[in-house]
Amino acid sequence: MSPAPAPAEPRWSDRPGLLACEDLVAGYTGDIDILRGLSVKAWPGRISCVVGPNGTGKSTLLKSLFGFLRPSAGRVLLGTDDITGSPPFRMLGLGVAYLPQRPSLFPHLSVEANLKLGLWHARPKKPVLAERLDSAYQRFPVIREKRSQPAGQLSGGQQRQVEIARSLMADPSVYLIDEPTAGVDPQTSETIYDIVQGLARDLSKAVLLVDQDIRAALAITDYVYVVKNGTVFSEGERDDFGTDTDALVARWLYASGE
Amino acid sequence: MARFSLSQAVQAILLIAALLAPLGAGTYWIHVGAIAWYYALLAASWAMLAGFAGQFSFAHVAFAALGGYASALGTSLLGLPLALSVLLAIILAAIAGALIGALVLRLSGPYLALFTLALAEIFRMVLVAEEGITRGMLGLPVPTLFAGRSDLPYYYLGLGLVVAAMLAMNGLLATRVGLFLRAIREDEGAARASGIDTTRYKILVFVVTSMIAAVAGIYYGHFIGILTPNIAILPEMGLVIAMAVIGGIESLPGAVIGAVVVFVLSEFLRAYGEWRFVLMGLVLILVQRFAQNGLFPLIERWSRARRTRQAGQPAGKRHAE
Amino acid sequence: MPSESAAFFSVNGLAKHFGGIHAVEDLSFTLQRGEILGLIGPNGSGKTTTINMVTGALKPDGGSIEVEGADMAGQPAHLYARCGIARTFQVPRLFRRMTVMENLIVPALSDASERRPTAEERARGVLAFLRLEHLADHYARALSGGQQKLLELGRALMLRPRLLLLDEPFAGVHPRLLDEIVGHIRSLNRDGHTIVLVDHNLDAVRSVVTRVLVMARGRKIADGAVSDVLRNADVVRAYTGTRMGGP
Amino acid sequence: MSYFLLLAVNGLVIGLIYALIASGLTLVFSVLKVVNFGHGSLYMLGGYASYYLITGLGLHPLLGVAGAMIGLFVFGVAFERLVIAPMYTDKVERKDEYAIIVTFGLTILLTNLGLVVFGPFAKSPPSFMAGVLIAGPLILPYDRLIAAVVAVILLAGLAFFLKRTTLGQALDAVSQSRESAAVIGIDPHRMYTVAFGLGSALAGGAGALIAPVFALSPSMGDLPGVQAFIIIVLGGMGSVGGSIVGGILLGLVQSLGVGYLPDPNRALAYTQAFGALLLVITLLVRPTGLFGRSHLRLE
Amino acid sequence: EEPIALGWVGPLSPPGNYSGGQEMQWAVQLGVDEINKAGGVLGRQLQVTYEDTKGQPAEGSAAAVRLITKNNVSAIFGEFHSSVALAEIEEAHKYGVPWVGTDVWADDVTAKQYPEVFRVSPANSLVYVKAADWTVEQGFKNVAIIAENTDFGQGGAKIIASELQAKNVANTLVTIDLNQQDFTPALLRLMSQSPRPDAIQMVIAGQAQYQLVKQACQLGLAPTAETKLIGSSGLLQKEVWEVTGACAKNLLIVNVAQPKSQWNDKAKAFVAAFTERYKRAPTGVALEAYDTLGVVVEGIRKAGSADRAAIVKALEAVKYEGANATYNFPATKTPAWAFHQFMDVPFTIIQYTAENQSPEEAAIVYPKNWATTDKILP
Ligand SMILES: Nc1ncnc2c1ncn2[C@@H]1O[C@H](COP(=O)(O)OP(=O)(O)OP(=O)(O)O)[C@@H](O)[C@H]1O
Ligand SMILES: Nc1ncnc2c1ncn2[C@@H]1O[C@H](COP(=O)(O)OP(=O)(O)OP(=O)(O)O)[C@@H](O)[C@H]1O
Ligand SMILES: [Mg+2]
Ligand SMILES: [Mg+2]
Repeated sequence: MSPAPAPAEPRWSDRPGLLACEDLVAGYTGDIDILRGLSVKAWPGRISCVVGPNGTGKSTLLKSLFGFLRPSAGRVLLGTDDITGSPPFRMLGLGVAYLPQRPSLFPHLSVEANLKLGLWHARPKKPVLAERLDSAYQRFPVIREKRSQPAGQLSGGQQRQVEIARSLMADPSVYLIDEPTAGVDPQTSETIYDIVQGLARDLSKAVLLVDQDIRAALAITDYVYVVKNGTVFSEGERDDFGTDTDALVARWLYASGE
Repeated sequence: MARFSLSQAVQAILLIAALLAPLGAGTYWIHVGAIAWYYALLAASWAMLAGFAGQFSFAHVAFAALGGYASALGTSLLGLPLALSVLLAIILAAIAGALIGALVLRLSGPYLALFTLALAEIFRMVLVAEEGITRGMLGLPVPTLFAGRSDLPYYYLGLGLVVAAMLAMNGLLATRVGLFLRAIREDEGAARASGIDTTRYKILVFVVTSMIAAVAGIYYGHFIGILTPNIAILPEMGLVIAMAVIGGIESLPGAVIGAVVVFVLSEFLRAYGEWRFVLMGLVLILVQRFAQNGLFPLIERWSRARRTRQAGQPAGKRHAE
Repeated sequence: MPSESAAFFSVNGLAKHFGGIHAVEDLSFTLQRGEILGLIGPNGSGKTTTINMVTGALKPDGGSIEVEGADMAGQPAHLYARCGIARTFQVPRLFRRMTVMENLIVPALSDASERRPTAEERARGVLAFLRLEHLADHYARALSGGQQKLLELGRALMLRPRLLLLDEPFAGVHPRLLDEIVGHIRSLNRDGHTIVLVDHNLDAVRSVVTRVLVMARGRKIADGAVSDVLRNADVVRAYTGTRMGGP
Repeated sequence: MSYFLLLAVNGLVIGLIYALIASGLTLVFSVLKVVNFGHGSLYMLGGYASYYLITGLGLHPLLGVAGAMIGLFVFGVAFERLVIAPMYTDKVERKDEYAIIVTFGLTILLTNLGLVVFGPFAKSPPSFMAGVLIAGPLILPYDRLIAAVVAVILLAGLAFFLKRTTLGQALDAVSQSRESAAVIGIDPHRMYTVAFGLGSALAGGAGALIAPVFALSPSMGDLPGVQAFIIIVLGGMGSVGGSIVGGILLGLVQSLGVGYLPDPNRALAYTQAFGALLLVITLLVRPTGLFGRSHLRLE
Repeated sequence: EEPIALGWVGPLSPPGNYSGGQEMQWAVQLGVDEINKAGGVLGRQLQVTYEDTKGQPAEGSAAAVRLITKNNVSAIFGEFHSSVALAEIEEAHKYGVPWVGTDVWADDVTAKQYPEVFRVSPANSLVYVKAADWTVEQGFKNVAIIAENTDFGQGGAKIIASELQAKNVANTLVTIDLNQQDFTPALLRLMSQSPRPDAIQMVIAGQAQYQLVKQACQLGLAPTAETKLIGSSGLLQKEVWEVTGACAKNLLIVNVAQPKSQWNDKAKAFVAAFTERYKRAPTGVALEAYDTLGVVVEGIRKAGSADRAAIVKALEAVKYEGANATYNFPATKTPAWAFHQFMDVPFTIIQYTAENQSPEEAAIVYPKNWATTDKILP
């Protein structure tokens, strides 16, 4: 696992990603492919962002990377080894965490129990658990006061916060994040984007971010994929597009809008 | 239309087959067929209740018992003319159905299922215990409808009832009611938010299906000539469910086919003596094990072809959603 | 622009408690016919609970809900829908094993006078606008996250609502489409529909509404013209934070 | 007074056995979401298993119970792996309904296989401990006492297992959301297997415990099967504590009902109805049973 | 020469009483093999088709129709549950097929007076009147009747109750569910009565009876000095000792078979053969079943053909000495149930006087002429 980003030579797109997929083809029914030969990479210490209109296959991409969908063609690589089609419940053990777009809490368990389950696979010792819990509460004060309530009784945004906190409990090397701030209030979104940025910058995690809040996402992204109809429509370094965010947002919007 | 249903053509062919079957079949198979219609009525109406409206009721065979006993007692105890007591029995079932429908309004899933099971058991025990009226396990004799030894009249009566019930239910489901029932099954809250008076339709579906179950029970009683509380035991309910599900819980004709196939199968297995029910159980298990989408992979595949044309086919695994 | 007509919808001292939690406390506001209100506040401030109450999904523990003078508090949800109060759910609650088209015509047909062909006609219109025509025959559960939110919105529109309550319609929607929805909401409003918009995307909210009501911990902390309210120090502290604060 | 005491104690003891059967059923239901029609026949199987272990291998009766539980666990695991698990593939729609057929088939299969293999005549293994405990007004056969005590131990163990162990937590997680469990690294299918195995073991244990108290017959599971359904809903789905309370309640209601209802004939004829009635009333007041989790959706 | 087709019906699986059914079927199989080995009937072999009727009337009528129309049987015999029998005789009557009942006690079976229907087993009115009279003779003052909630139980119990009423002996009637296994509360209730019942009469065919015996004895209720326990023939199966242990000692049992002392050679031979083949002693039910077959065969012999109508005629005139009794079927029409009903069914009341005793060794307390003792224990 290579540490923080090195000089821009050679181009990142040519460097091996920590998590990468090549020409991925996947779908939900036998005969319709949602992903039509998609290739993306996530590098340690960097944030790769996938944007595109609704229903192009962004979440499907993450599902197939995480093993919920078995690709009909193409490979998924973690480091050098091929993990194509390995079942989802193995992934966290392999060091890949996933924040789904749909709610994924256990509604009847208390918030705290939900958070603890984030470390279930590691069978943690009590102190470790306590320490992680504490940092989670540090980050999201709201859920501290709710920690003994069933997660299903939280508001939508509060639940999203719990989910994010839960996926931060473990210490994987790759994060797959789908719409982290949908339904989250502005202040908390800021926090969340800061956290995601921190994951890459300070902890040199590889992050693959799917987001519709393009403006906010671009602010922290290093590399961008524009997906359209299940293929990469265009990709490139965030910086290659200069500093004028509006201009490039416009460009991508144009690119990915129909 | 994402859920599958047999095409009109297929249904027509099956109906003709059913009409002509007695010509080929011997007396005995006609008798079997006549009983099969009883299960067909139950399975189909239960499929509507559980498959469409999502009301997974275990009280369905109890309604058959209610109908059968009510009409039999009407004639024997109150001395009413047959037609009248049949009518009263059906009305009684409708009222009871409405009542249960109202009672289970707040219940869902397993709670609804077991609530209805409990009611059914209570009713069965009343039939057993109040033998002063029902003659308990001695069985309540029911006058036969047709003179002569042939079962043909019953066969065609049963078939007629099945067809009528199918027309009635499919007719109802074809209207907006069918749509509302499925909406309620999917998400009651959202259905209400869409302006549907869920209470009304939940009660309605209980009433309709209960009436059909009652009709089945009445028919059965008159055919067999005697009713015992055992027609409402849990295994009977399980059998009906198995029939409906094998046939495709969301297809009424499918349920009818399921009923006929399962019942006729169990008759075939008679030949195996003590092993009969062992094999029966084995078959049920193996069917699910190997023909995983029910007895009619053909229908399934055919419907999948339609569905995938619409790409509505869900990703099987829930977590792929 | 709020019309001059008398209060069309008014809520008084509305309250909802879950055990010890005061989800909503003494909330009052009125809506003129044709008004469009932004309802904002931090996570857990009581927005969804409020919507649940004013659409009959939740029984209020106190307070009144008056529609054209008639108190509807405690009425079943379908009556609200019948009298033209439609809502969307924050997390889509679609009829998952029904097709997209069926999802849309259900609310339409709940009006006995509506015929199926006309309903489907309208539905196609809505689908076209939401860019979902090609999915008309899909199971709703086969839609992407964003598409589900769109369908949720479409279903509410099919009720021909007089009052439309949108719970975070923009979350997870592509910016391009978002702009169009904003445009559509404006045009609905122009046609006299009264609208309550809940969302955390302040730029979007700002671009639609003239008036915002801010909630925090179940209480109303501000209510007024967008520009003033968003400058309000409490609001900045409680909600908007620094980055998105200010006009 | 002593009359009441006798009735109550008897009800309590029987109730605990009920609770044991029910806890297995509720486990299977809450994790697999399958209404297990076969549970009663697994209970029957457990009874015979211990019978043959004791009479055949000459094991101590209590060891027979343990053996039966192990045997049934293995059976449950094998059955789940071979028959139920394959249905949880992407190809199959409406798995839960289909699984019902499988369990229904299972119960027909086992009951009638039992008839063929074990024969139709009653069997009864030797007592855990012959004789009757007579303490003051109390009359309690030792077999029942022992059965109840063991049941309590097993139930306590189960409760601990579900609440305190990682495997238990995983089961609870899967019972609430199959997909979310996978996200945090829990293999749902393994949990199905574990749950079904445990459920079978508990049913078998109950059958083995009851064997010396009553007698074995191929259809002995029919009634307890229904009772168990009533109990798990009475107590509230997926709550072991619930099934314990539910079981005891049922036992008490039946015992006292029979003991005190005015018309002795009806009192006995309606024994089974009391539980059902109790359930109906409970659900009308509390739609999710006594300790059931009220329905929460993610929102 | 093709074999003669006969049909046997009876419960072999739940919810029927399969243990009784099984014993009946075994007895018939034994008889059939004997007859066939001896060259069959009218020089033709017997071929019996066995139908499991599960104690479900629908199964019964289906089975009957199947036997009649597919297997083309000359006669149907057997059955254990009156409710099922009532469904079967409808079909038998429709098709004019002789039907001979083995162990169906409800009066209605013969009361319908169908010419095709004959009954080897006693009718409830026949036996339980005697049983009741005996209890009266014994001077019991306060009898509790526990009946299973089936045709057999409720039928029998009613008759006893009314008979006791007539002789104004106090009695309580309670009905039990056969699937149930714990009767402690009910027994406690009887115990709490004052005065305690001095006799408990069980009218139960199923195995529930074992539980009653065991639990009554564990509670110290019965059989004891102050309370006698009287059961039905199910208790003759050897399992009674395995299930109830010592509790069955001093148990009184109403038996519809002759005492060993009265056995003819047929009976001795049958008991020997049955025990030898099935590793268990036959009970009254088995003897009845064996004789039912005998009766049918005798009918065929007399008729000189396998023709259904002919057999019916022949049976009306038949006088056949079986293992258990010498059978004939009078056409007397009053009381209604007496029609085609074998009247002098052997009927004894025995008492186990030692543990693990077999019914043959048990003491006979009724009737006088067969009694081996005049006082009942303890
Ligand atoms: N469970 C499913 N079964 C069948 N088809 C599905 C399923 N989920 C998604 N699809 C289809 O796959 C396509 C891509 O879905 P996906 O969720 O990947 O879109 P997305 O890019 O995440 O969109 P959004 O930004 O709205 O989340 C959609 O058109 C949808 O119709
Ligand atoms: N069923 C419930 N049981 C207990 N507490 C609840 C329940 N539903 C909501 N709450 C609480 O009520 C408060 C308000 O919730 P609500 O969903 O209205 O917030 P919201 O404003 O919609 O937040 P968000 O912006 O995250 O959607 C929250 O603190 C939540 O925890
Ligand atoms: Mg998505
Ligand atoms: Mg909300």
